[in-house]
Amino acid sequence: MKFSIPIGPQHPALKEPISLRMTVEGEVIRDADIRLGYNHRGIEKLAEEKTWIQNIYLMERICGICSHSHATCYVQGVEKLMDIVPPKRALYLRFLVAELERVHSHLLWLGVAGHEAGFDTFFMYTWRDREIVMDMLEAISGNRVHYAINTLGGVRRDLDEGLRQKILGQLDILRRRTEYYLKIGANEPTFVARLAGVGKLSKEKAMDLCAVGPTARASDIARDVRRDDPYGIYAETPFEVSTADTCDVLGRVVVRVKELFQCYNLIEFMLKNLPAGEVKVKAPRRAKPGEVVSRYEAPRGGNIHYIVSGGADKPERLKVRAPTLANYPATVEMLKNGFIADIPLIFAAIDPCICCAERTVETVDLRTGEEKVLRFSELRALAKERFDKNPRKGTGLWPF
Amino acid sequence: MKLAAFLPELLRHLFKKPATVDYPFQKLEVPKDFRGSPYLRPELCIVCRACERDCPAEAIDITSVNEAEKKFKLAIHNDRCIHCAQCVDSCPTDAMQMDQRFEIAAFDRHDLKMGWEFVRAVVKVKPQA
Amino acid sequence: MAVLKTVLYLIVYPGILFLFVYATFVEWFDRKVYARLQNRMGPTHTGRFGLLQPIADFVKLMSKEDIVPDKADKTLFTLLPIFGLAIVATAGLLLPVWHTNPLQPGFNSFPGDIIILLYLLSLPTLIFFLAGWSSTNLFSTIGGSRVLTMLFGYEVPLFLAVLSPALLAGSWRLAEIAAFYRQHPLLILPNLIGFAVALVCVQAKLERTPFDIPHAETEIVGGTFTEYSGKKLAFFRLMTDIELVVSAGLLATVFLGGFGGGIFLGFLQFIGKTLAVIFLLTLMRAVTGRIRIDQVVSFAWKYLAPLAVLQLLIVIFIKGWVL
Amino acid sequence: MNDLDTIERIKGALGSRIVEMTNPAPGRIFMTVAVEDLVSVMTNLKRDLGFWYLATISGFDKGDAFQILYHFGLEGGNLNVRTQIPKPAGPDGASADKTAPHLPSICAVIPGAILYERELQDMFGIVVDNIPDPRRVVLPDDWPEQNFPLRKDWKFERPPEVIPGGKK
Repeated sequence: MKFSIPIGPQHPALKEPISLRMTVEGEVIRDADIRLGYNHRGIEKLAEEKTWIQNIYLMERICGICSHSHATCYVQGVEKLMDIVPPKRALYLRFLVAELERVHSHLLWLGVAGHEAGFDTFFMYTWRDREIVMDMLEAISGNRVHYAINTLGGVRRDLDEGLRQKILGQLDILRRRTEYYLKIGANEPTFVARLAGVGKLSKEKAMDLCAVGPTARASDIARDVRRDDPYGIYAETPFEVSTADTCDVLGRVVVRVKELFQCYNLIEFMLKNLPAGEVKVKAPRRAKPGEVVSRYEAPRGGNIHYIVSGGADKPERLKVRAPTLANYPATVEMLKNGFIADIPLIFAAIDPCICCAERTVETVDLRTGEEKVLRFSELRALAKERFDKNPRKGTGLWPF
Repeated sequence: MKLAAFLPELLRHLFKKPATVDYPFQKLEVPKDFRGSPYLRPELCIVCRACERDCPAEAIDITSVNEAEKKFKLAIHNDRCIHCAQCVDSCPTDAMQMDQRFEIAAFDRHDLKMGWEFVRAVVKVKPQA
Repeated sequence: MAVLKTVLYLIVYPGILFLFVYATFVEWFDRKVYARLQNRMGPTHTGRFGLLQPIADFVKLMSKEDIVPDKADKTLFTLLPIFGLAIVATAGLLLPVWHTNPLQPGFNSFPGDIIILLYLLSLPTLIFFLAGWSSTNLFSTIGGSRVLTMLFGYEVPLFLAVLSPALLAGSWRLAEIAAFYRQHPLLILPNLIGFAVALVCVQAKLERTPFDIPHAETEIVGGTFTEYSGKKLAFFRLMTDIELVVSAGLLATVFLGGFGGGIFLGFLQFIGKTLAVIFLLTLMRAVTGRIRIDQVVSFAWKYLAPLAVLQLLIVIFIKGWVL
Repeated sequence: MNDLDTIERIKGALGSRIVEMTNPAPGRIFMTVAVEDLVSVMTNLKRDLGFWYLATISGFDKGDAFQILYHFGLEGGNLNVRTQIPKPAGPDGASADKTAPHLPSICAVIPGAILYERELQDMFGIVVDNIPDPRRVVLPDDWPEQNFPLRKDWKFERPPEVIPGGKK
C-alpha cells in the first residue's frame, strides 16, 4: 500500500514551517518532496531599501541560531567595499563570538538529535550545558541570541580582563562535558542503533547535489571555507577540518562533536593571543561602487553573500545563500528508502534552519482521496463557517 | 557499547539541585551590559536625528512640536524595537541609553510606546572614535 | 456488612476513587522523578510540590473543546475512551489488596484471575489500535498499526515472564501466589530474570520510552491520539495512568510478594512496592532513547523471549528438583 | 592553489568561450561567458576541472539586462561565472511569454542547482528552459502572476500600520 504523509508545515519534529511530503510504502519512504516558502520574508528586497548600517541588524535577523554568521559575512563584504580594515583586536573578538556561536549551535544540535531520537534526557543535559555558552555570549555582547557585536569597521564592545579569564575557566567545563557526551553518544545502545546506517549520502551524490557543511564533511568531503578560502584571522589560527567517512547520521554527529573540540582550541587560542588596541575604526556612510563575494563558514555550512554597491548608502543587490538551502536536495536523497521513524533524524541531521534558507495548508479529502491545497484565506473561511454552524456550547466552564 | 551508559550520571543528579530556576518567582541576574529597552535622557538630546536615521526597525520618531521654542517630541515604539542598541552607538551625546528590563510584554501595543517632550539641549558633542 | 464492604471495595479502595487519586499521584511521581533525573524541577506550583498538577491537567482537558473528525466512526471514537477506562479500572479490582483471604476465593479473587488480569491489560492495546484506526487520520493509522506490531513483540515474553512465578507457586490465583512468596521469600530470587523481562514488557505495553513508538511525537505527531481532544483525551490519559498503577501492582504481586499484613500494612506495602516498580520504569524511561519499530520486534524475539523461556526453565528445574 | 594557476587552467580548458576574466581580489575570479555557451562551460568546469561545488546562483537586475552569477567554491577561493541576458523592454514586457528572458538550465550537469534556478524563476521571472521541476519555491501559491519581487521595477507599497487595541 502506497500513501503519502505530510510532515509539516506544522509538525512537532519541525520547529519551523516547511512541508515535506513523503510517499511511503508501509514504514519505508519511497519518495520525498520538499515544499518551501512558508517563512519567506523578502529580506533580499528589504535590504535594498535599508542603509549599510541598518542592514547589519537585518542580516542578523535572517536566523536566530547563526545570527552572527550572516552579520559577519555581510560586514566583512561591506568592509571590503568600503576599503576599511578593522583592527586586529576587533577581528579576534568577532571570530571569538563566531566560534562561541558554533559551539552553542552544535550543542543545540546534539540536543535536538537526542530529542528527535526520543532521548529526552540527553536533550536536557546538552541544553543545560549549552547555557554556559549562552551566558558567555550574553556577557560579551549583551544579548543571548542576537549578539549585534558586529559593526562596520570592527566590533561594538570590548572584552575586559575579568570576562576573558572567566570564559577561559568555563571552557574547561565545556570540554569535559563534551567528552562525556561523546562517550554517552557512542555507548548508549538505543541511541546508536537509531543513528548508525541511517540517512546514507554517498560522496558522489553529495558532490552532485552540492552539499555543504557537516553534511558534506560526514560524507568524507573535506570542505571548510575557513581553510579553503581563509577569511579574517583563520589563516593564522590552528585548526583542522573534521571529517567522517560513514556517510550517515552517526557520521554527522561525530563531525560535529569533533568540530566542538576544534572550536574549544580556537577559542582558547584567540583568548590567549588577544591583541591589544582599538576595537573599531570609523566607517564611511557610503560604499564605493563595486561588487564583492563574501564567504563564511557558518555552523551549518558555507554562507555566501553577494553584495553589489552602486555608490549610494544602500546596497544595490544583496544576495544571501544560507547553508540549509544548499542541503535540501541532498536531504531528499537521504530520505529515500529510509523509515518513517527516521524522517525527523535525517532531516534534523542537516541542522535545518528554515528561516535561514528562506526568506498554504494541504488537506486530503479522505472520502474522495482527492488532495487539495488550502490557502490561508480559504482556511480562515472554513474555520469561520464551522464556528458559525457549531457555536460553542456554554461559556466554557467545566463541567456544567 | 554498554547498557544504560547514562545511569550513574542520572542517579547522581536525582538528589542534586535542579539546574533550572523557578522562573516567575525567582529570577536570574542579567549581566551588567545587558541590552534592554532604549530610553532617552531629554536633558542631553540635541535632536541630531542620528538615532532616527540609523534605527533598523524605524522605531524612533522625532517630531517638532513647536518650532519657535525648539520643542521636540521623541517617541520610541518599543513594539517595533529590536533592541540592537544602534541608537546608543549613534548618539553623539549619550542621550540614548539602554535599561535592563527584559520583561516587557503588554496586552496592548500602544502601552509599549514611550514619548518624551523636551526642549532641545545644548551639549558638547563627544568626539567620535 | 459484607455488602458494605463490597461497595467500599468497588468504589473507594481499590475501586475507582482510589485508582483515580493514586493514578494522578503516580503520574506526578513519574513526572517529578523523570524531571529530577534530568536535572529539572518538574511540577512545582499546583498544590504542594505540584502534587495537584495531574489533576489540574485532567480538569483542564475536561474543559477543552471536544472535536470529533468528520470522517471518523463517531460511536466507536466516543466509546473507546470510556471502554478503556472501564477495562483498566476493572483490572484494578483484581489486585489482591484488601479482604482477599488466600484461602477463600471471592468475586475479586478466584483461581485464574491472573490470566483475566493479563488479558484485561491486553485490551487497552486493542483499544489504542481501534482508536487510531477509527479516527482515520493518517498519523493515527500509522500509530495504530505500530501498536499492533509492537503487541506481537512483547506480549508473549510478558505472559511467559509473569506466569513463571505462578507456576512456581502452583496457583493461578494472585492472592495465593502472593501468599506463597510471603512464606518463601527466598524463592523471589530465582524470578529476577522474569522480573526484568516483565519490566521491559510492561514498559512496552505502557508505550513509554524507549517504546513510545506508537505516539512518537517527532515522527507521527500524536500517533493514535492525534485526533483526540478534550474529555476523550483526558480519559485516555487517566486510563494510561491507571494502567501504569495496575501493571505495577501486578508485578509487585507476582514478583515482590504482594501486599499482605492487614488493611493498613497492606496499604502501605501496596504504595511502597508499586512506587518502587514505577521508579524502575521511570529510570528506564530516562536512560534510553526511542528505538525503531523493527528494532522492537527483533529485540523482543532475540532477547526478551529467550530470557523468558530461560526463566520458565529455571522455574521448572526448581519445582522438579529443589522443592 | 593560487589564483593564477586556476586562471590558467580555466583558460586552457575553455579557450575562446571566455568573454572576460578578472581577478579583483585574492581568491575571487570573475569570468564572463555568453548565454549560449553556458551549459557547455558548466559541463567543462564540472567534468574536466572538477569544480563540483556550486554555491549559489544570484540574479541581479541591472536595469536593461539581467546579470546571472554562478558562484563556485574552490579550494583557495571562488569562481564567479557571469552571464547576461537582455531584459525585455517596458514594465510589462514580461507579460508575454515570448519576450520573457530565457536561460538554459544547468541541472543536467549540476543537479544541486535546482533550487537556485527555481528561485530565479520566482524572483526575476526568468524562464529557465528544461528545468526538471518548474514549481514555485519560495513564493506562495496564491502569489499573483507576473509579479517578480527582485526586479527593480517591482515596488512594494507598505500598507499603513494598523495596531489593534485603543490608546488608553
